[in-house]
Amino acid sequence: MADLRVELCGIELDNPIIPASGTFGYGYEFAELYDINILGTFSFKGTTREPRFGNPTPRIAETASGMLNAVGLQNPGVEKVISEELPKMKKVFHKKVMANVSGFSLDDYVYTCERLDSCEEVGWLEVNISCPNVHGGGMSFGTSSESAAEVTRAVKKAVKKPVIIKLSPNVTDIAEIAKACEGAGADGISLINTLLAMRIDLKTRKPLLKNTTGGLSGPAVFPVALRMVYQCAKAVKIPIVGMGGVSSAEDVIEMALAGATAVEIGAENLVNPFACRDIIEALPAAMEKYKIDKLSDIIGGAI
Amino acid sequence: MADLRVELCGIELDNPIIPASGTFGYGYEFAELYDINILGTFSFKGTTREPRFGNPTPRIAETASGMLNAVGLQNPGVEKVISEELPKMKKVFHKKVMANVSGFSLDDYVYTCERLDSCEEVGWLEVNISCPNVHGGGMSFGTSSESAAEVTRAVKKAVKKPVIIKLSPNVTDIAEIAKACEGAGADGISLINTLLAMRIDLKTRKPLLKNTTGGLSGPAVFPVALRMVYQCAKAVKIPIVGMGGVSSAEDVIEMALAGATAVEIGAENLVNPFACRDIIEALPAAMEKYKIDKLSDIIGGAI
Amino acid sequence: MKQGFFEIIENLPLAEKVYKILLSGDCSAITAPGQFVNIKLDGLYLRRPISVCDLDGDRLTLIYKVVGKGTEELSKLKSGRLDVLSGLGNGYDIEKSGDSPLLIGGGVGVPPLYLLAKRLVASGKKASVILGFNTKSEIFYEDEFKAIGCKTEVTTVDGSYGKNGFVTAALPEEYTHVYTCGPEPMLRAVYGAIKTSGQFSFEERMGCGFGACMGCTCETVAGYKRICRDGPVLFKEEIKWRT
Amino acid sequence: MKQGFFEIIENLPLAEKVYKILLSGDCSAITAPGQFVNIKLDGLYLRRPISVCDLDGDRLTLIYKVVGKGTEELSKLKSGRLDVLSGLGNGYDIEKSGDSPLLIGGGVGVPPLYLLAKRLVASGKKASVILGFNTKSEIFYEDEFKAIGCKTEVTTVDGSYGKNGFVTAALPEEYTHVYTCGPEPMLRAVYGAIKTSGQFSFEERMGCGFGACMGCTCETVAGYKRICRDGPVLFKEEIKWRT
Repeated sequence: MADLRVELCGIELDNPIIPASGTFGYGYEFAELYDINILGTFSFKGTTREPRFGNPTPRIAETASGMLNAVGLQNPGVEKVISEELPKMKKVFHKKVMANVSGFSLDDYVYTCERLDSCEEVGWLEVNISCPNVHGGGMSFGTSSESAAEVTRAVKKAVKKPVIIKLSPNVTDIAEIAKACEGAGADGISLINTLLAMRIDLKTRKPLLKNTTGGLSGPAVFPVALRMVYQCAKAVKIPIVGMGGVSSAEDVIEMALAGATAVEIGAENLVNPFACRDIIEALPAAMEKYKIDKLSDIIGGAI
Repeated sequence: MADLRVELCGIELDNPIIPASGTFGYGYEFAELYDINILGTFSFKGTTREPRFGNPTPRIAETASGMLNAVGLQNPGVEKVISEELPKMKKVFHKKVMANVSGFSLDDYVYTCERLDSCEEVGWLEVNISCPNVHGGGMSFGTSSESAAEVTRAVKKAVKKPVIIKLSPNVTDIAEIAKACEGAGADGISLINTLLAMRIDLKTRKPLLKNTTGGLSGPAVFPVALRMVYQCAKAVKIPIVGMGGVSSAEDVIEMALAGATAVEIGAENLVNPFACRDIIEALPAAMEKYKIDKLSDIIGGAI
Repeated sequence: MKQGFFEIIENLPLAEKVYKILLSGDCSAITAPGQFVNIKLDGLYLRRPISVCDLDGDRLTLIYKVVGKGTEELSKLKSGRLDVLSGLGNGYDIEKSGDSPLLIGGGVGVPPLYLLAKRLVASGKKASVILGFNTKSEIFYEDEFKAIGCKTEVTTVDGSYGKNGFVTAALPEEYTHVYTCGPEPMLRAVYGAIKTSGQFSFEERMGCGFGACMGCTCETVAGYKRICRDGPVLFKEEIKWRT
Repeated sequence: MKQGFFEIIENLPLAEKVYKILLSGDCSAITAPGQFVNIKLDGLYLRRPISVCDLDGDRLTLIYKVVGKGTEELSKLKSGRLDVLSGLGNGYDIEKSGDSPLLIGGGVGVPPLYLLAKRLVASGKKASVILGFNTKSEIFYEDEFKAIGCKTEVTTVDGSYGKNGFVTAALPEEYTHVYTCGPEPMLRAVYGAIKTSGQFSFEERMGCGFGACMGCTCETVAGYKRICRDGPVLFKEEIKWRT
């Protein structure tokens, strides 16, 4: 019987499948469809210090084998997340959850992480320094090794829970940034966030997204994500959560071979709400086909 | 009747369609299929100072809505290109052609550009500082503004023909590099080259490409290419040749709206050898649908 | 919400660029008129949301206009199965109708009103209908609404059929509640013209269609709402028009 | 080379994971045995190259093994049309055969030898054939080769049928020229074992299949060659094995 268990920053996951932040809300909608406790864990909607509406609509556009989004971190703010969303979430999900955090200043990151660090249902803090859809913040922290390390150091000083830094692919050398985060004390890194992209409406001759640009995700980006996971896995020793266009059990195995300890599923949840369940169910057969007994045995196997 | 003419660095093109370097050889194979003189022009196989075999095979892999290649600049070297290929090419193509040049040192670039600058059938020099598939050269020149400007300056000093710098998308800020090239005297820029990516073979647990990584092209990258063309068009005044996953007349119009004066077609030529002919034939109807009389009127229209 | 496969029984042109597709499958998740389904099409990444026009046992009728790649692909399918997410959105609340509700539809906003009208008539309400189109060639379902006993008025912007002008030109004297669906400019006009309470169905580009991605959120008096899940129907009092 | 659409007449399993598809279309671009076609499949970006097994007027027979997504998709198609680039590659030169050529095929390297055998027999040559497979369940076309009058010997690696061992275990005493197609290890073995001249058909991952992308280039004694256009068939003297 195939062994899907992996260990992510000291916490064992029943399997490596983690719905990615922003594609799974707080889990309720999916809990109506299947028991989400079959998941390794999930990363809930990105949380900021203050409530945010996010960007004006349209926020979504389609591309070949992918989609653009420019939601812009819509969320009720950390206090409401803790007082309203987490208690509701606890009713449908009984494992440790991953708290995804964004900010517009060092203080923001530290404050929001501290608040969520105090929630016992939170297992990991995924610090998003790579959101391409907000201005004066988000990605700007993730595009230089210095600022990435700075955020990491500040957050690490403030919290006890493992800190996973979510990296931007919109950089010249992602491995260098991964190393900077590791050096600053990160317990893990997750990548890739979306690729900055756009579409133009031929009828209006204006960008399709009100925000002009958005983040590309979906199978289209998988080979770029895989390359970056591979490069980072060669550069750092801390665990890597791989994501970017993963849509099948085979993709999960490919990510693991590239160096991913766990794998986040993003856009695919929006197209097939059962994607994570289907992938978890398909993994044992896929592992058998490729003669893999323990998934943890092949992490980084292609390096 | 729709007017497809555009002017690229002082030379008028009957239409903006340009097969991209490395997907059209020297034109012979396609000349057997249709009269390639219907093209705006085409950019022939990347030329280096010395002959190159390129990378070992496998050099090709498939991805969702795209492909990876790691050919590695196979070519017979500039002297053979001038003595053997160009004369043969002249028999099937009677317009000015775009000479694509790669190098591993400033000297390489200058020497090869000088040699091709002396060929009267060459209309433009497309200087590739962004090939992701060669080591110690290629892309490394295209990932910093300084080295990009340095190559541009050196080549410009040595040649009379318009110089178009082909930029890498594997950077944090492509607009900054575009500006550096403009400042150094570039007559135009072309983008995007391929996105660095990879695939892993689940059976062998090794990278599918012998070169480990390769360049991603095809419709998958179109929204990233469009965003970068848009960003560069806002940053520079010199003409931009847009490319990256263009596969239809609508894509060409979208690229033009983003700021592309001309459009290169790459991977699509490999899947549909008639792609460029089909797009040229489809453009008038598409333009009429979107109420465009002169294509040159809408360049940068979405900015 | 349910995910399932629906058989295509027929898929025929109904008016200019407008098609009617009849499907057969498990419709049990569809609980109210004004809800929509989200359809996966080969070669396209995102699903395509289409509002429910009619429902009869396992028979589901959708009417859609060819406006892009997705609807164009859909219009070519004459048989086979479709991967469908059904029972999406809140739908119209028929309890609020009063005795003589007024239904106002514009263009492809007309279809969801048909199932609503049937339900209202079935519950003994005197439903009257205004159908607005740009021109005669685009008109559909006038007879269907009349056949179920609704007083039905058609307006065309170019005056080529029925009353000349916008739907608001055909507002009757008396009605108890308004149900409407159509392009935003029409909704705004209706909002300004009606004297009663009402329910407005909105359109927005969606990612998932079931509330996960926050791709279609709008601001309302009652806070942020996801058009796909908290909508597409909003009560008149909730609406906050974007400026 | 020609691009055109071919009708699927039938597409049936032939052996373990091996299918035979019969197509109808314009085959005029196919000028030699050993050439291949390149097929576009929905949802897959690159075309899939498959060697020509047989040709009869407008009827084209291909035999392929399900090894990945593309061939798996192809095996599911039972009707409809395929976008095909035909007449790709150089093919075998039958002029060089001599009076008693030897044809050696391994696994899915067998199909291109069938049309070659027919052509050789038609031109009065005494062609004998060695077909190598891993095991009995994978064997196909033994009878077909016999039916056209070729002395045909089958070898299996596990000895479950025919001669036990590799194709080289079945080499006859006398032959004038060798034509072979199969996995590279087999080609290397044949290269080392034969006493005459020969033509070897190679496989490589291709981008375009018609010589534009340089994706499948290999080094030969005669310089760089594109397997898709200058090959897939190389003469024994040209071959430079990669170390």
